[in-house]
Amino acid sequence: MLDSEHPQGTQAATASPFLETRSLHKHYGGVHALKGVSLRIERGRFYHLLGENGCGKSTLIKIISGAQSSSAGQVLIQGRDMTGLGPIAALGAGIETVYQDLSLLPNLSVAENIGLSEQLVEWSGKLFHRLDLSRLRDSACRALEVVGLPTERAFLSRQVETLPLASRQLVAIARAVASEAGLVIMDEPTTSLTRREVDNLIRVIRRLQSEGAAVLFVTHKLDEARDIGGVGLVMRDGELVHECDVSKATNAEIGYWMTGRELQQGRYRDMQPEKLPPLLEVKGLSLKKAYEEIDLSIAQGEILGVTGLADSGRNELAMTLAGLAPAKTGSVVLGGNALDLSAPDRVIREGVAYVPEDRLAEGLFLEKTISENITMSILDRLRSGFGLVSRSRARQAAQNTLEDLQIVAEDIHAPVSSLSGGNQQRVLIGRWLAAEPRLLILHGPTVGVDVGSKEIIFRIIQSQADKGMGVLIVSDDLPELLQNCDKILVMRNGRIYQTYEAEGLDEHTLYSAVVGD
Amino acid sequence: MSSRQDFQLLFLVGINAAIIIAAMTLVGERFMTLYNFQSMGTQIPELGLLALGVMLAMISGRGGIDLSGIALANLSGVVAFMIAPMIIAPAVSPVGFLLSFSAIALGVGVIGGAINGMLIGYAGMTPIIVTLGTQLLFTGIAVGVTGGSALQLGYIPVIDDFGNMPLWGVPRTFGVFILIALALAVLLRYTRFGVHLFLMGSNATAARFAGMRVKSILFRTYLLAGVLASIAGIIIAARTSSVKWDYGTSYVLVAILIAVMAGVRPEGGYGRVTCVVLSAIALQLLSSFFNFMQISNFFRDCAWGLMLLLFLANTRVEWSDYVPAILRGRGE
Amino acid sequence: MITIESSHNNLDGVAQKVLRNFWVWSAHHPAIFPLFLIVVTCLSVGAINADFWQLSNLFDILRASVVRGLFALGVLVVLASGGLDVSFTAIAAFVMYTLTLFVVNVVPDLGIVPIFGIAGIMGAGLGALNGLLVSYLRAPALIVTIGTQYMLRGFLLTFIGTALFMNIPSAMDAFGRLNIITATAARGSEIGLPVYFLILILAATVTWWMLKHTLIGRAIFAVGGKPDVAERLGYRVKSVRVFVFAYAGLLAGVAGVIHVTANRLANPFDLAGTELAVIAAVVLGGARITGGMGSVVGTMLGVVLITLVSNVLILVGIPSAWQTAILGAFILFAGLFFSQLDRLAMR
Amino acid sequence: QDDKEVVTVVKVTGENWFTRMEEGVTLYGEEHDGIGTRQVGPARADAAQQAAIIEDLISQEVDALAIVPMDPSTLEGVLRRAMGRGIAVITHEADSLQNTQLNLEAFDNAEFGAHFAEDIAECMGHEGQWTSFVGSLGSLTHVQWADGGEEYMAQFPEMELVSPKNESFNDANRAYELAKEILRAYPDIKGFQGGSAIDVIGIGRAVEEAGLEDETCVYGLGLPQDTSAYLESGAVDGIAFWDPKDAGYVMNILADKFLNGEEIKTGDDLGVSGYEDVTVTDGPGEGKIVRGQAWVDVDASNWSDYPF
Ligand SMILES: Nc1ncnc2c1ncn2[C@@H]1O[C@H](COP(=O)(O)OP(=O)(O)OP(=O)(O)O)[C@@H](O)[C@H]1O
Ligand SMILES: Nc1ncnc2c1ncn2[C@@H]1O[C@H](COP(=O)(O)OP(=O)(O)OP(=O)(O)O)[C@@H](O)[C@H]1O
Ligand SMILES: [Mg+2]
Ligand SMILES: [Mg+2]
Repeated sequence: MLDSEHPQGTQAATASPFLETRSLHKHYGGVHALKGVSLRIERGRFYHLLGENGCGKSTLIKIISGAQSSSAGQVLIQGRDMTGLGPIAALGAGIETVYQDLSLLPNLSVAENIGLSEQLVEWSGKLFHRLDLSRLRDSACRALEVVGLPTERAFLSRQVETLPLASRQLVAIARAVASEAGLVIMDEPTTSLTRREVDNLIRVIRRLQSEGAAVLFVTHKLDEARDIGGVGLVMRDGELVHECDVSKATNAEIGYWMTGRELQQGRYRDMQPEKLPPLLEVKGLSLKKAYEEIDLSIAQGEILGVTGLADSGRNELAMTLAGLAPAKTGSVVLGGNALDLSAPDRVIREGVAYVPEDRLAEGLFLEKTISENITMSILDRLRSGFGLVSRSRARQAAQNTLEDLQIVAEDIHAPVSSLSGGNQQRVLIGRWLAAEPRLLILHGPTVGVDVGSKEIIFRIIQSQADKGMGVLIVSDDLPELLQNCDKILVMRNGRIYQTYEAEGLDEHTLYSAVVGD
Repeated sequence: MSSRQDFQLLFLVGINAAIIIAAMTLVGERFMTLYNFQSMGTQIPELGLLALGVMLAMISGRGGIDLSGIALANLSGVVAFMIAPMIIAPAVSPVGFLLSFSAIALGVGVIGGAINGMLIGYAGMTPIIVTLGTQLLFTGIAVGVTGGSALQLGYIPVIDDFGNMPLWGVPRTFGVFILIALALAVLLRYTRFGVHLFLMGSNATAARFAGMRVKSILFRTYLLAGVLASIAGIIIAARTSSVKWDYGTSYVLVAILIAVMAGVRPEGGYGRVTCVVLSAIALQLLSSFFNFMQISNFFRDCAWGLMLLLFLANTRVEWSDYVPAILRGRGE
Repeated sequence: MITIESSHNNLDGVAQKVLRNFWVWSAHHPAIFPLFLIVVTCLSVGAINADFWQLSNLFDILRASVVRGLFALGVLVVLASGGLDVSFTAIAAFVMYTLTLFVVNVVPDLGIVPIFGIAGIMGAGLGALNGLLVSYLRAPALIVTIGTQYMLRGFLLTFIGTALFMNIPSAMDAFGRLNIITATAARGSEIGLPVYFLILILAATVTWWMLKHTLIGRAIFAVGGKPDVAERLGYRVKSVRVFVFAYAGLLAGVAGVIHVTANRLANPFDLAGTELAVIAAVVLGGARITGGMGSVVGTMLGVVLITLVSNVLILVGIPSAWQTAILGAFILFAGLFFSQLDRLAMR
Repeated sequence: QDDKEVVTVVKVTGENWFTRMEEGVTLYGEEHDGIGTRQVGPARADAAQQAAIIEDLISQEVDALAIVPMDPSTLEGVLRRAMGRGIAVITHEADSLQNTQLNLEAFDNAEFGAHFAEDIAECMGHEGQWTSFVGSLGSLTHVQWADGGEEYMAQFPEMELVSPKNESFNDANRAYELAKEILRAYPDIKGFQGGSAIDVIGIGRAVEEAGLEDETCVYGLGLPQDTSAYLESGAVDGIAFWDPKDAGYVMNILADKFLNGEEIKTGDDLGVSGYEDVTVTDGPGEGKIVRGQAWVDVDASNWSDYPF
């Protein structure tokens, strides 16, 4: 952990950095997302914030840009204490942010999304000040030009919600670069961009930098970071653990700092099972604008991994198999019978369970109790007299899951929001294991989960597979796939690009297949 | 969060007790007569049923609300009144008439609730706009078919007894209300539909991902609210021996007030039948208390509005944070 | 083995494409909806009863639209910011009655301009109270404003007065009788378009200008679109909320005074229960009840449509008893239309 | 022994009409020992609220109720229970009500309607189009007046009734808009019969704006002060009303007499003008209907004699 008294790393402590944070802490209910982060950011430099999913990167950024308040600690901008002053103050102090969720206003036009904040800050307090349309257009044009988007009127006045995702991302970036900011923060800005767009973006960033702005870049793409160069700030579990020159560090080193262990650990998957009866057969599955002609099969007791970039179609494929995004064409057979993918409840009834990626929004009922979250999938089995759900059986079932999955909780009637991320994830997995599915689809099963929990989750997955359950893991965490799967599919641009046997595969080969160098 | 709910229950019991004590000291024994309690008991069901409907809508989330309850109640009464005599004349068999009247009213409730449910569940419209529209539509149809006048049932002893007379000391309609509330409580607590409804109200996306048939649950929720409204319509008809399109125009607010006072969260996911029943009782006690105290009825409107805001504020404050740790059941 | 063919993705036919383009186009021009209904209503009523096509009739519809139109503009602004207001009639009644009593008893010679000024200030104050409550109680605006509606009306009737009041101040009386132009009706009688109609025009223009061309206007839509994002981007969400409710209150106060001058009496029981028709007008005009969308032109067309419907039934011989049902059907129809529009436009 | 408690329940508190009635109610209590009188009513015109108030009054064991029902039919059950508990029930403007002991009518409703019709017919020269207004179709008396007027007009073949029984919902603005529509739909119309006390105000305004003061004949129920401006301008030609103060007073007389076991017979003099020679007939139920001849005609010449 870094703290202000003992600055480490490559940069010397100048008198007053552009931005400084002092032991920031943040709690979300039961989650301790930041555990005392102290860092300094100088003008004209480039920073990469690196770290595993859920280690607190986005949280740190939100606090710096005033979108969230910290639980403890300070934020200083050019020596002034700006802690908890809110987004307007941060904007005024020259901090521009591209959030991970883009933070665009869907019902406003492109031009307004880019240029409005600037005028709002300038005329803050003067409600009826005229909106300077020509200036709005000018600054929007300038910004759009920089990121390489069209600048004609029709595009400027388009509603943002009608744009494709990649353009939206560029609009969000354009907004940040439009102003003469002292610090531009970008939270994973390249996830849905093509290589050309990324190159273009890097050019933009270099220009910003040469004009004296600091840039803080959050990314999982280490190669990209190395291309750009600059200071690497590595976070682990809510702490800043290392600072380095990013172009000199190897993937393995960074991986070690990020996880605190050697990347390639032993596989959890002990033996390749002998030929087992097939469970799932997918043929020629296509969904417009997502993926095409997907063929895959999973045998009973087999663990299949699917990976690829965020826009590779892997997410949509997972959703389709869960009944959440019906495919246009293709056939899916489960255990010899056609599987009706038109609605989630049908898929579930056939014995397919889906653990979604976004635990908080899509998976859990946060305010509800652990017991309710777990037993909701098996209410039919908990019925007793008069067909009513038996509370005692529900309690028993929840208690069993709690023990089986080693969930640490006060009791089964505590709200799920009071649990830590890893325990929350285990509640979610426990819900679907309780339903005893034939096929378990795990989408990012360990996103934002700490190392200890990860291990437990992996063991659970293995033991279920050993009992004959088919498992499909969709993830961008390559070590996780390498450690757990029998086979790994790499998707690229909506198609299956490669199929690997996981045994003996090394991460670099897999990584190049994913990013397509 | 269950401690929060227990607190709400305790709070409502406390309010009821406080009003009764205030009435005992300020009004005296005239308030504490069996007759007065029976009289209050006959007045609770119609509002209580509508409040239960509002509660269901609110639990289901997505800004759920049912503004069409009393309109549907009146429409049920009106339609049943116009059709029932064609099936069995009240003079031939009063009981048969009451039964066919109720059956038709329930049918109208089912249809009305289904319209709300289809538009909200399957067409994906916002509950406010739907129930606003159906409120006008139901009222409008009731005005249209009656030409605006009241329809009189006349004095039919069976119906009047049902509406107004106690059985073993308890007003029959109140008994019906309690039975329905019990059934609803069981439905919400011990069936798949109920459990899923609460979960869906707290996170609709997660509900869809978990394979709940969100549209169908929404549909059934508003259908149920419609049925509750039509039962209220039957009770109103029995109690007043007549049906009219504009009966109880003030009930829209009062039903919402009862629900909010019962701790039902307008954002969805929370609500308890017991609390709604207690809250309806408290409001009736207070209302009668005001009448006994000869407090202006305009002031009562003012007080209702103020109370609505106060109880909204109350749900925003986590009171248990201010209760010393020792007094809390469980330590942290 | 089955092949999954989902039907709604097959928009291949040319006709379907045209239809789709039409939907997308109308999603951007929601005012087309009330305009269409107005044209249909006018044509059918005109065909049944030719008396409909009179200048005096147009004047009547415009005149009857003024108070509702002012209310509707307020509701539009609140809806655009993602809220909902049902307390404006109570604010209007409160302002018109207290102010009339005040002027008559204290300053009987007060001119009409200061009267409107005071009405606006009173209304804005009461509206701002709504805004503060909505912000701080973090509760649905509908429920909060139901509460304030009852509170205000109850307060008015308990503590201020209940009596119908005929002797309104002379300035108000005179103002209500001023006409811009008059037309001669069939029987030689004069039908005028009152001056207070200009206030609606003015308010609509100001609201249009504000929503389109000022920072606060765009901020209102931003907050209505996604409040949490707007907050993060530096919009003062709370101030915007308070502002929109205050603005709606201001318009309600002015509308209240116009109601008195037009009726030449102040009745504290008036206006109650007309909220739904106003909200209906705004929704018919294409504003989304979920916020972030709506236009002044659409709203004004919606108001004209509602006024038309409630005023022409006698001309075509439909009993006025059916008016409420027609209004309800219109709301449902509009809500359905716009929600399907949203679905299609969003793909 | 406590005072006897007689409570008058009106349709809605605060309207000028019932404010005037309250004067009579209070006066009776002040003038008579051994009896306490007061008036209550719901805050809005809602039959449910009126019923709830009566329920609570029954629980309070008052001695007598004097009720002006919002909607008579909705009160049948409540009133039966009131009588069952020994409470005297007196009503007003509800001659269809079964569960009442005495119902007071200021006059015969059909006659009252015919009286307006007579004025209108006279003023129109017994020919032309005319129309009638009601507060709402649920207001029994308003409907009876409209019917009474129609019946009277039947004797003049040249009189044509158009768009009968327009509902103003007791809202002057609504009445005004309805009147405008009618003027447009029937440009030759000459006669208007108002129902609710507020109707003539709305009709008067429409007539005045159309500049038709001299060509139309507007008669109806109204209160002198409220209507004075239109009476002066000639937009409203005449109004009639019964004094709500007297009605309130007489209801309490009836309640007092009933409690004392005194019987009311045709020809009795109740000591209030208009009720000096009442007619008593059987009502639809057990109770009796007491009628006076208590209407007062008012026009431009004499409105200022009345202070309300
Ligand atoms: N609003 C919230 N409520 C509760 N917990 C939250 C919330 N936001 C984040 N967390 C938790 O805080 C931790 C840090 O989250 P954060 O979003 O900062 O991670 P991250 O490093 O940005 O991850 P990623 O690489 O996936 O974006 C995670 O455990 C997450 O689950
Ligand atoms: N489409 C279906 N086909 C066959 N069985 C079904 C279907 N839907 C539900 N079931 C079963 O019927 C029983 C009763 O279903 P019910 O209607 O109560 O479910 P539900 O409440 O709609 O479920 P959810 O809340 O998940 O939508 C359950 O055992 C359920 O598994
Ligand atoms: Mg993040
Ligand atoms: Mg005249």
